Parts: sequence; structure tokens; C-alpha cells
Amino acid sequence: MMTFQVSNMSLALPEMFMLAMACIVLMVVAFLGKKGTDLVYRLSQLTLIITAIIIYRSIGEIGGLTFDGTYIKDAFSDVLKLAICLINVVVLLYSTAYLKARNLFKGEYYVLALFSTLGMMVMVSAYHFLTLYLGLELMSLCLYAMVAMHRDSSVATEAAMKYFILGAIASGMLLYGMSIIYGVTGTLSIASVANVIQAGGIDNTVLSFGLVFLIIGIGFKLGAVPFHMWLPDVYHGAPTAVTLFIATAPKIAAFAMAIRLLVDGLADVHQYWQDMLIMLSILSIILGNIIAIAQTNLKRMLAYSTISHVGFILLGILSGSAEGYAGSMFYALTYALMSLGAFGMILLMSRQGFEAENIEDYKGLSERNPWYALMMLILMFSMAGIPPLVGFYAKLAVIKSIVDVDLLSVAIVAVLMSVIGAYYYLRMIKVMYFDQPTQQTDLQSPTEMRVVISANALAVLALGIFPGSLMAICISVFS
Amino acid sequence: MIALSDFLILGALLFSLSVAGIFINRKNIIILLMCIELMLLAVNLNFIAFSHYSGDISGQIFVFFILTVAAAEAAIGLAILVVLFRNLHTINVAELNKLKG
Amino acid sequence: MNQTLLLTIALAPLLGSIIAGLFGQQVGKTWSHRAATYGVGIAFVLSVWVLKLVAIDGETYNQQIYQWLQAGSLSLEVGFMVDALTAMMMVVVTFVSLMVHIYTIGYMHDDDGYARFFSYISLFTFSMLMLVMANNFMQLFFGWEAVGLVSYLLIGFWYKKPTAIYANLKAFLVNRVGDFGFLLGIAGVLMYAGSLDYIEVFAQAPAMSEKTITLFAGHEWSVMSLICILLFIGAMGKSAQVPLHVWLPDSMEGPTPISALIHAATMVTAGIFMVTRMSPLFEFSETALSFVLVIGAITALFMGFLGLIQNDIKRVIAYSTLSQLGYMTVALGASAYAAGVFHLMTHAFFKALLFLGAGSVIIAMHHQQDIRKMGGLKKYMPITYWTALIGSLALIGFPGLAGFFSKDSIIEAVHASQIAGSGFAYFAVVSGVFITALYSFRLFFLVFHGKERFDTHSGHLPHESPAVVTVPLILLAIPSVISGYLISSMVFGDFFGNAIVVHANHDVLAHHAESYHGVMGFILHGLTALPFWLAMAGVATAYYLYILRPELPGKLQQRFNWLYRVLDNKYGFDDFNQKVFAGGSLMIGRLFWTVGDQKLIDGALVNGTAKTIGWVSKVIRHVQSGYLYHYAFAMIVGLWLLLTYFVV
Amino acid sequence: MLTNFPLLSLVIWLPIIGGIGVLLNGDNNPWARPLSLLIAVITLVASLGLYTGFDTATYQMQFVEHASWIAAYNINYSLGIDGFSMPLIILTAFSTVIVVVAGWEVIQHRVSQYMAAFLIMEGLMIAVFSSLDAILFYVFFEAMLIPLFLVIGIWGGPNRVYATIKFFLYTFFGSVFLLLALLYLHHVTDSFSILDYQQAALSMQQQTWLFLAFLIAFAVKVPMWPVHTWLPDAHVEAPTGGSVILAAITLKIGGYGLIRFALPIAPDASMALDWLVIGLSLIAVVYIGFVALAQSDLKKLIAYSSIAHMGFVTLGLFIVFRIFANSATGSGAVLAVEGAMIQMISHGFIAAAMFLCVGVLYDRMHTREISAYGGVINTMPKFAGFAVFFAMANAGLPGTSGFVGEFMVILAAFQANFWFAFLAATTLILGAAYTLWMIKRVIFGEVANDNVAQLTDINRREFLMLASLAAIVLIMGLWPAPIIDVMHSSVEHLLTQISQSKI
Repeated sequence: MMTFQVSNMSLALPEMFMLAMACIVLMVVAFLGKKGTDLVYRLSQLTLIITAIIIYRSIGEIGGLTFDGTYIKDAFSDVLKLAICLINVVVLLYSTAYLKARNLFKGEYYVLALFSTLGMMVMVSAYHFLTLYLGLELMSLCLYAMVAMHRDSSVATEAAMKYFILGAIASGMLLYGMSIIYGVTGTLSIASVANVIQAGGIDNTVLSFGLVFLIIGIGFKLGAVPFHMWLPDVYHGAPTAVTLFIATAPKIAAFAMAIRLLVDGLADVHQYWQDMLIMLSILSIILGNIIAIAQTNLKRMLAYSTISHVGFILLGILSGSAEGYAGSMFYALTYALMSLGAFGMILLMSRQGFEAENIEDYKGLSERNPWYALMMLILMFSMAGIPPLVGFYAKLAVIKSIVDVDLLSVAIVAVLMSVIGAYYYLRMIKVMYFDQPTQQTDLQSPTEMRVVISANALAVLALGIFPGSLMAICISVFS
Repeated sequence: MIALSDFLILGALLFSLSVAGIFINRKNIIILLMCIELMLLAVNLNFIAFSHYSGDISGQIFVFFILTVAAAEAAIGLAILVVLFRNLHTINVAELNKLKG
Repeated sequence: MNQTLLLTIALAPLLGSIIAGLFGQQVGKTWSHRAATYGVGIAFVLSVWVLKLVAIDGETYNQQIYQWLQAGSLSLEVGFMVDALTAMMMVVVTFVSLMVHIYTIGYMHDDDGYARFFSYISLFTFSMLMLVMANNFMQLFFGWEAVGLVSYLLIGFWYKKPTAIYANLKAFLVNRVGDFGFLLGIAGVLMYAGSLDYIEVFAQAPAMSEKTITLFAGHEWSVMSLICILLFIGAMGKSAQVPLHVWLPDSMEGPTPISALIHAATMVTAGIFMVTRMSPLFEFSETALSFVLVIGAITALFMGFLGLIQNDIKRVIAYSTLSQLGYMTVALGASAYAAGVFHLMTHAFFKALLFLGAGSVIIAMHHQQDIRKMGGLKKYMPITYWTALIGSLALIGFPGLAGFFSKDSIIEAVHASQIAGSGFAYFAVVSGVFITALYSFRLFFLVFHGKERFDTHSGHLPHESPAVVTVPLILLAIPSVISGYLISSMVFGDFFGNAIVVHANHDVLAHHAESYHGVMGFILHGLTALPFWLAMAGVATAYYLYILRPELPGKLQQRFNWLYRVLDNKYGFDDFNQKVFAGGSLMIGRLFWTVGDQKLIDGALVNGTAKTIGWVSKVIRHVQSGYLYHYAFAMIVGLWLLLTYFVV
Repeated sequence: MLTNFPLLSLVIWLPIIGGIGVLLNGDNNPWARPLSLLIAVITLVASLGLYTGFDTATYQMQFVEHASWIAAYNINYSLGIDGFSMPLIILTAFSTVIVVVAGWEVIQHRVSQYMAAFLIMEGLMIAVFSSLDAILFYVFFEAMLIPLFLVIGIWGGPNRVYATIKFFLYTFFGSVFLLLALLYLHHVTDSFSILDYQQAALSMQQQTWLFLAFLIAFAVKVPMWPVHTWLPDAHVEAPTGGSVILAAITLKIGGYGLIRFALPIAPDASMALDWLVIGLSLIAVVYIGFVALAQSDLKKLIAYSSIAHMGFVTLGLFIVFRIFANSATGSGAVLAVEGAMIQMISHGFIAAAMFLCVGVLYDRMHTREISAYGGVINTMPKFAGFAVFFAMANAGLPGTSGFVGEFMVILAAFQANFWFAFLAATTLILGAAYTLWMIKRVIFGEVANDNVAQLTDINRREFLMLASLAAIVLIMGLWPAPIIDVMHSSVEHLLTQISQSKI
């Protein structure tokens, strides 16, 4: 006699809602075509906001595994999902004007964005290699498509192709790693992998062999050296709206993946992956900061700065302490917020037929629009890690965590490189404040965008003055 | 009787082959797509082998998913390829270097 | 004697200075000089009263006024100490200063900086009083530097004259070299006596004399010698002893009243006063004493030579001042502090007199200072003539005049002294007498006698200066004659009491005092002694050379040309300092700056690092080649790295 | 006074919030100047409350405020002052008033931004001096760089970009080591309270590394040779106000940091490595003295003289160990430390005054080349008076505040080692040489050229600010006791702290 036992759907309510809405939006696009785009835009925003609300209200409710232990809802997933949704709300808001100006204002963008968001949420909640893989692919495939969305731009398509090929290789390697670990532990569920390893009696050589491939997969998604090569080209080549999308939420998802795999799954072999991550993070911090100095294209510069920030995020993870994970989470969230503002600023400055993506384009910005110059100043100093801006506390948290585990040499390299890194942010400010304006055109962006981007930058400042609450959240997630 | 290790070695070989193909090939993007497929197949082989020898079915289920996703991946890959060809009138990897530095 | 009295003495001139200086425009010329002069006048009258209290009623005073600062157990205070030495100095300073104030009313009458000038000299009087009345080293150093400042300001009073502003910078820096030693000396005193208060330090002196310090590995030095020499280096700066004398001749760029007040009568004697004040310390170090003695002797003799060939009326007197300061220093070295201070006093009177006289001549000559362009002024300016004569006679030590007593007692003291170098010193001071007489009367004859070499076709003839100028001359002439008669109390009496400490083993004056039988005896003895005849010989030579055979000096100059050039270059001190110290330090500075700062630190380290990083960045950005297979390859490399390093 | 009133928070946040207010007023707002002046003056008055309410008897922190800030990491908003920080806070408040007045007419471009920058900086600097929490200290310590960076970069001279970026990276480079040290200390003590840090027992090795970190961080700020080269550039390019704040306050933070962190936290390492600091300080005095002699740019000259004077601060702080060793007189060490403090404060006034003087000239002639001047006294007698006075103060003339610190440090140095005193005392000659030679070339002499001939003497505003500075310099010189008395207990406490080993 068979008994049907329906697993607890309610835990996955946000994803389900998102999925349903995504399909609806897809329909709208399919039937209304071009003229429906505005509706699509509104719907997508609505979807994201409602999802965010659902997630928010579910915070604190009892979580747990569902779908036969392949899926989890816990504080970690709630916070990150909420962040992802809210960030994407802002992303869509920033992008719209830009897309309109380049007649890229099509439904596909939003459909892909929604599905990609869904993928990220799945990644965050995945507690099984399979779900993780599916979420990852759902996110990635959408991103590939988005990059290639600007069909007539050769650089965009080139970027898309590079992203696709390398991404495919990366997920191939990730899968290979998963297969090895599956072979060693005989299970695909992260929870049971952890148990098996804890129980011991498994072949560590093979395990660390598989681990290497997992690390590569994670490193690629985060963009850690030497798996970063796609990142500058994609950031540079993709339409800025898409770059904005790629540069923010997916990083959080990738961070979630890292935590799920390494912390939830392989915490007991921490000593294995710690050294690997040290290599990755040091390389990322050094290479990212140094190459960024030579850049003249702002998007590319930010790409390299992203690489160095990824290095810092890894620092927190590799510390192997709850505080370290919390630090990385704080870093990932605040980094997403900062790059949201930075790329948003590029969108704000760009207009019909003009991409404000060269550093020179910002000459004398403080003369042209003092307010937005100030906003950019805040963002840049924050990225450089100067207090009282949130970027500082992010660095503080991760460096503190590695100092606490006595990785002083790593800490020294990190801080020295952040000094070098400060240079190119300063150069940006120098261009905005100390140089004379070359062009004299005022902004054409819609008001709501101006308001939100100001709010965005001011949030960086406010979080810098009162970082306590967010830090408390991150800590509580891991305790 | 074929041992697990034989499968694994075969898988490893296929995997290395695909990897080698990716960076040795300097001509055609299509070949890259093939290599990626090959890589996934290597992974599949691993999964099946493991699941068979450990008597756990989930590995084989995973393989189905991988195959599906691979199909979708290929679709997107080819789509991008088409767009690329429209823009550059070539699918030569070596000419894909506008973005650099 | 109470605090109010002393404060009034010190602050009255300061008040005058402030009124004249800060409110010069508001109160106008007249009130400026009145404020200043009254201030100093009050100070003088009260100083005399203080002298009376000390000398006759035998009072002394030593109290703090306020605490300057307190650091741990050490308390630095501002306070006054008044004993015979102080009282005498106060009177001399205020008297000469008063004379100069009055004189200035006439001398600077139509100068733009009239009020400023009065403010400065009153400020000087204040500083000098703070210096002499100090009861601790900190305040002494304060006064010490303050008079230096005023001297700086006054030498550069005519700030448009390039020579003047060169001279005042030079004067300040050379003095700073002295102060460098002085400050180190004070630091030493603090370290070994644990206090800066005179009384406490002097009480510690015997203990200090035991201690030794190691400056260079293996060389033990007597702390007392070190400290005393360091302190004396300060004195060398202020009192222009070789080799720190170079600033004094140039200081003549300042207005003449200043030369009289600061650079002849008072400030330059601060060093003499300081050493006398420190006699309880110096007495413990024969090394220091003979150092003092030798330096003094050198100055006394060789600066005298330079006086022979100067043609600027003020410079002649300046070199004579140097030489006389040498005499005083010699006295100190011979432990004849009383004699030294006595000479200080008499010298203050007659040298001020001579300078003011010179000033009077300069007015008459319309600021022509070259004595070769003067002559025969006797009949035009009688008062100046007679006062100058008195001054000159006093200077060369003509029996009965002030200089005679002081100088003779010094010579006798040196004669009696036993410490190292006294032989040379005796030779120096004795032959110095001849030199002194020679240049003094060379000056005197060239200015007042012989034929008139100044150009009269500018119209009006030279005439006697107004009363404000001549009255001070007369008032100064009086003490130049009579002050010598104080010798019996000041040198051979116990006027100074315990203000001066002399150890029995080199108490030359006491030994000298035995043969002393009153003033007349001293004079009579003087008439038979060598110095008197040397002086007369000097006068005779001067008369012969500059009145009877005026063409001779030129010939001699031809004959002994090499000697003339040596003297004309002032033994090459100035050139040496200019090249080696000024030029050298500037060169070092440039070297440090360009090589050290700009090339090494900035160029190599700072910008070097920046450039390197930029270069690296430019190079390794090409790793991002743009080729897919390179990117893939990078991933493979990463994979390979991870596998090789981390698979256990 | 009511002790629970948050006076410190007031003097910190009033200027910051006021500054933001001025900023939001928008540019070229006629009220920007008077409003800023008002804020600055109120802050100054309020800061005087710290002096009047100060209890000189105790070394304990006073006006203490405590609130939780980042609970997750146990980072607190805790403030408090002692005898070291209080005078520096008042100095900061005063200098800001001067700066606002100095920029009154000179700054015509982005006025409110300029004023705001300085007001915000004031708050931040006061906060640096009063922070008792390490992270709080670091936050303000770093945040201060932002306004200064902008001030130099926006209102600076032709080469301002190089100068300001150099300044920023230089100091940032130093301070990251400070951050590491602070985090490491937290790792050891599990607290971020500076006072707990001072209690921490540390091994010699730990102390050595910590000390070196602190030394790098604060040596850059002081600045000590050889990490001083940012200062001349920054000074030369900065607007007058920037130079004043740089010289008056920013440099002091270096000295303050050494007193607050390096000495009490790592006393044994400080003792073991005092030769290093003493050596560098003496180099600063002598080497930099010569370098200053060779300058042809007014501001560069004063900048170098600042470095030389700050050499006395570090010298005074680190000879104490040798003095203890010789222990000729117990008061020597006190003399040294208090001398260093006085030197800092007095240099704050004198260097500020010197830069203001240069500013006065620059506003009229728009050149800082010494050779472009000459005979200024003929056309600007009042100004010349001040210039000579401050030059004398800079040369350490007794009766001015410049003398006190040098005097005390040299006296103390003799007790450490004769040659320390010997080298330190060369400043008597070198200091006088470069300062007065500059005065000779600029102030004295015949009118050098037509530009000088057309100079107009200082107006009432300039007279006011120079006169107030002159008064302070004079009073401090004639009667330093009141300022020194407030720091006695703290100095004694510091000396007891550093005289007992932590190992």
C-alpha cells in the first residue's frame, strides 16, 4: 500500500510565485510583443517586490528541508533571497531608461531577468547538488542570453560567446567535481555529504580531488583569479544594463553557492579548501587591484575591482569561522550595493548614443552636477574601503576574521593591496573633482532613477555610520 | 568484469580530451561546443559508474538532468553563435579578440 | 628692598618700550621718547637706590616672582636675585641707557623710525635688566636671547641698507652659535645639579666637581670643565671673543647710540657678567679657567692690531671694544673676577663716551665716517674734543683716569696668576697697552688734529652738536674720570661680598691686595710700571706718525704690505665663515634636498614604487589577451595548480 | 558643571552637522561665511568648557561618554579625554576659527564646500583626539583624509593632484598597518577599548610587531624622516587653510598616536627600539634643518621647518627610556614628555601663523618664490612686524611658545645622552639660520620690484587673526605653566605605564 506524502511546498513559496509570474510575463511578451513591454516592466517589478514581501514575511518562520531534502529554507536563504530580489528591483529600475534609449527595451530582458533571479533563488536555497546545478544553470543560461541581447553589437556577442564557453567549461568542471564527491560519499545531498565526511573513513585524496573542481566552479562564478578571465570582457562588452545585472545579484548567489558547498557540505575538510581559497583570494586581490590601475574604461576598471573584492569575500570564507562567513556575507551584500550604485551611475550618465563608460567622460562632474559627483565620490571611497563608508566595515569584518585565525601574512598582503587599489578610485574622484569639464550636457535620466540612485549612495553612507544592524543580521545567520 | 576504475579512467580521459580540445583548437567555435558536450558526457559517465557501483539511483537521475540542461545549453550556445556570425561573419576563435587588456 | 621695587625697575622700561613701540603713531614723537626716557630714568633712579641698599645697608634679595613651569619635581621660576654684582650692573646699564636715550633724542631726531628706535632701546634695557637680575639659568637665558633679539633688530634698524641686514643676520647667527653652547651648559647644570636656581646650583658645585662624563668612548671628562666651557662658549658669542667675534665689527652698521649702548657698554659685557656670576662653578675647573684666559688674551692682543688699520671711526672703536673685552675675559681667566667686572664698569663709561663722541663727530661730518676725511675738528667742536680726549686717555689707562685702575689691576692680576697660559696672557695684555694707545690716539689725532681733510665746499662748516648730544657726553665723562677711585672697595675691598667666589689657591687679587696701599699709592706705582710707559710710547708713536710725519703710514703700508693685507682681511675669519660655514651648510642642504629627498626618497622609493606598479599593471594586463583559448588555458593552469599543490 | 552633559559629542558633531548644513546651503550662498564662523566660534567656546571643567588631579579619562555602536563586534562609541588630548582639542577648535577667518575673502570659488570641508574636518579631528575605542579612532582617523584630500585637490595649487594623491596614499599606507595592529590587539584582548589595549600583557615579539606597525602609521603622520616627503608637497599645493590645518593638527595626530598607542601598549618594544625613533628624530632635526636652508619656496621652507620641529616631539617622547636608565633626576622624563606636548601645541600655533603669513603674501603676489619678494617691510610694516615675530618664535626665541618645548626637550635630552642634546641643540643655529635668512630676503631690504611696491598692508581681518595668534604665542612663552599643569597627571601615568615591563 503506497502512501502519498506531499512535501512542504510552503517553504518554497517565493520561488513558486516567481516561477508562476515569470511564465505569465513570458506569455505577455509572447502575445503583446513589443507594445506590451511597459506592462512587462511593471509586472516584473511587481513580481520582484511581491516576492520580496513574501520572503520578508516568511523570515523567522520555522524553516527546514523540503522536497526530499534537496531544498532548504533558513535564515541564510531568506536574507540572501530578499537581498537578491530588492537588488534586482533596483537593477530593473536603473536599466529601463538605458534600454529605451538604445531600443533594447524588449520583454525578453525582463523575462530573462526574472528567470535568472529564480535561478539565483534556487541556488541560494539548494541543499542538494542537483538543485544547486539546476539553479546555477538557470541563472547562467539567462545571463548568457542577456549579454547577447544587443544583437547588433559585435562586442556584446563576443562577450556573450566568451562568457558562454567559459561558463560551460566551469559548470562542466563543477559537475565533474560533484561526480567525484558523489563517488566518494555516495550521496548528492549536501546534508548527507556533510554527515558522511564527519563520520570519516572516506578517501581524502579523492575527496580533495573532487574538491578542487568544486572550487573551480565556485571561483568561476565569483570571478576569482585565475578563473576570472571572462569577467572583464563580459563586463566591458555587455550592454551596461546587463553588466549591472551580472555584477550585482549573481555575486550573492555565487557566494551562497560557496557557502552551501564548502561550509554546509565540506566544513569538516576545511583545512583542504582553506589553502586553495588563500591562493585564489591572494591572486585575485593582487591581480585585480594592479590591472585595474591601467584601465581607462570605467566598466573594465570596475570589473577588475570586482575581482579584487571577490578576493576579499573569499578571505572571509577561508577563515572558516562563523564570524568570517558573516563577514563575507556582509561584504557580498554591501559590495552588491556599491556596484549597484557604481554601474547605476554609468547608466545615469549615459544617454542616447553616448556610453559614459570611459573615465574621461566624468571630467569635472562636480562642476556639472555636484550632487551626483558627491554620490559617486561616496561610492568610490566606499569601494576603496575608507571609513565612514560601508566598504570599510566590509573589509574590517573579513580582515578581522583572518587576523583572528592568525593568517597575518594574508592580512598584510590584503591591506597593502587595498592601498594600491585606493589609487584608481582616487583617480576617479580626481577626474570628477579636480579636472575641468570637457562637455556640458545635463542628465536625461528619469526622476525616479535619480531619487533611487541618490538613496542608493546615501544608503552606503548610512550603513557606514550605522553598520551595526546589518552586521548583526549577518552574524545571526551563521550562529 | 569491468572495474569502477576503468569507467573513471575513461571518464577522466574524455574529460581531459575535451579540455585539451578547448584550448588547443584555435579555429572553430563549433568544435568548442562539441568539446563542452564531450565534457558533460565524461561527467555523465562518472555519475553512472558511481551510481551503478554504489547501487544508488540518484546519480543516474542527475545524468538525465544534465542531458536536458546540456540540450538547453547547446541551444543557447548555437543561438549566440548565429548572432556572432551575423556580426563578425566568422566563427574563427582567433578573431574573437576585440575585448582584451 | 622688595619685589615691587625691583619689578618697577624692570618693567618701567618695558612699559616705555610698549608705549613707544605699539602706540608710536598715536602718541607722537615727543611722547614716544618721553615715555621711553622716563621709563629708563625711573629705572636708573631706583637702581641707584637699590645699589645704596646693597652697598651701604648690605641688603640682598632673592625671591621668585612666578612659577614659569613645573615639570615633575623640577620647578622653573622667574625671579630676581640682587646682590652687589647685580646692583652694580643695574646702575651701569640704566645709567648708560639713560644717557643714550637722551643722546638719541638729538641723534635720531629726523629719522623715520624715531619711535621704533626708542621702543627698541627701552626693550633692550628691560631685557638687560632681566638678564642681570635673574636668579636662575632659565631667566638668564631668556634675557640673554632677548638682548640678542634687540641687538638683531637694532643692527638692522636701517633695514634698507643691505650691509645692515647682512650684519644683523650675521650677528644673530654667530650669537646663536654661542647660545648653542650656553644652552648645552645649562642642560648640563640641570642634569648634575638637579636645579636651575643659582643658589641651589652653587651649593651643588663641590659635588659636581667630583663627577665625570664620557663623551667619547674611553675619555673621561670632568663635568665641571665641560659645563664651564660650554657656558663660556655662550659668553664668547655675546662678548665677541675669538673666534665668535666676527659679528661685532659689522654690528657698527647700526645707529651710533646702539653701538654705544649695546655693542660697547652693556650687552657685549653680558658674557663677562655671566662668567663672574658663575664664578662658584668656574673656580672648580682650572681647565675652563685657562681656556677662558687664553681666549681672552688672544682677543685682547689680536683684535687690537686690527684697530690700527681701520679707517671707519666706529670700527676703530669697535675693535678697541673687542680688545678691551679680551682684557676683561683675561681677568676672569685669572680668577680676578672683581677686576674684570671693575673694568667692565669703567669701560662701559668711557667706551660709551667715545662712541657717543664719535656719533657727535659723525653728525658734524654729515654721516661721513672715514677718519681720513676728517681732521682738525678741535676748533669746531670743543666739547666733543675734550670729552673724547678724556675717553681716550681713560681707554689707554692714563694714570688717575678710570681705565688706568681697572686695566692695571687686571695686568697685575694676570702677572700674579699661576694657571696655564698666564704667561702668554701677561705678554698679550702688556703689549696690548701699547697697541691700545697707538690706535686710540691715531684716531684722536686724525679726527681732531692735523689739517682739515673734509670738503667744506658743501657750504656750511662742521659745528658743535646740540645740548641733547653734548650733555650725555659730559655726564659720561665724569664717571670716566672718577669711577676708577672705586677700586679700593670693588677690587681690593669686599664690595662684592659673596657674589663672587674665588678659591684661595688662585686668588690673585688677594695676593695683589697685600701690596695695595690706597689709590695714590696705586697711581704712583702705576707711573713707574711698564704699562704706563708703553701707553705713552703708543701716544708718542701716534703723534709722530699722524701729526709730524703724516706720509709715513702710507710708506709703512707699502713696506709691510703682506702684514697689512692680513690685518685688512681680519685674519681671514670672515672669508672662512662665509665660504665654509655659510656656503658649506647651504651646499649640504642642497645636497640633502636634491639627492636625499628628491632623488632617493621621492624618486626611488615613493614615485619609484608608483611607477613600478603602473608598469607592472601595463604589462600584465596583456595576460588578458582576448583569446578564448588563452582564457581556457588560464583555467587549466589554475586547475593544474590546485591539483598539484592541494590534493593530499 | 553638569558631568552628564555630552560636551564632547557636542564639540564633535556640532561642526560636522553644521558643516553639512553649510554644504547643503548650496554654493556661493552669502550666509556660508558667517554661518561657518558662527559654528566654529560656538565650537571653540564649547571646547573651552573642556578646559574649565577639567580635573587636573586625575589621569583618568574625563567627560567620558559610552554607547554601543556596533554591538555585533562589541565596537562602542566611547569618548573621553585626558591631559594629552584636551589641549589638542582646544587647539583644533581654535585653528578652525582661524582657518574660517583666513578663507573669508580669499576663497571665492565653491565657498560653502570649502567651509564645510573644514568644519567637518574639525569635528573628525576632535573625535580622533577623544576616541577611546580603537575602531572609532580609526574611523575618524581615516575619515579625516577625505575632506583634506578634497581641500588640497580642489583649492590647491598647480601641482595639487600629485600632491593630494601622494598625501592620501602615503597616509593610507601608514594607517592600514595601524588597522592590522588594532585588530591583532583585539584578537589578543577580545576588546576594542584602547584602555584595555594598554592593559594587555604582550610578549616581546608581539610588542615589537605592534610597535613597528604603530610607528609606520604615526611616523607618516608626524612626519618623521624618511616618510616625510608628502608634507612639503601637500603644504605647497594646499590652500592656506589646508596648510594651517595640516601643520596645526594633522601632524599632531601622529604624535598623539604615539603617546596613546605605541608607548603604553608596547613599552618594552618602545624601549628596545627607542634608538630607532631617537635616530630618526635627530636626523629630522639636523638633516631637515639643512634641507630647509636650501629651499627657495616659502611654503616648502616652513613645511621643512615643521618637520624639524616635530622631530623634537618624537625625540622628547622616546628619550625617556634613556633618562630612566641614567635617572640623573626624576624630573627629566617628565620634562621630556611635557616638552614634547608643549612643542606640539606651540608648533600648532606658530606653524599656523607662519602659513597664514605666507598666505597673506600669496593672496597679494600669487607667488611663493622667495626671490620674488624683498623689502616687504617698506610697504607692509604691520605685516612685517608679525612676520618677524613669528619667525623669531619659529627660531625658538625665549618668551615665545616656540622656546618652551625645545628648551625642555633639550634639557631632558642632555640627561639621556650628551650627543642627543648636542644634535638637538643645533636647531638653535639651523632654525635661526633658515628662518631669519628667509626673513632677510623677504621682509628686509630695499623694495625689490614693482609688485612689492604695490603691496597693501594687512587689513583688519588679517590683523585680527595674526594678532590673536601672536598673543597666544607670547603668553604661552611667558607663562606655559597653565597648559603644562593640565597634563601632569596624565604624563605621570604614562611614565608609570611605560616604566613597568609587560613581559
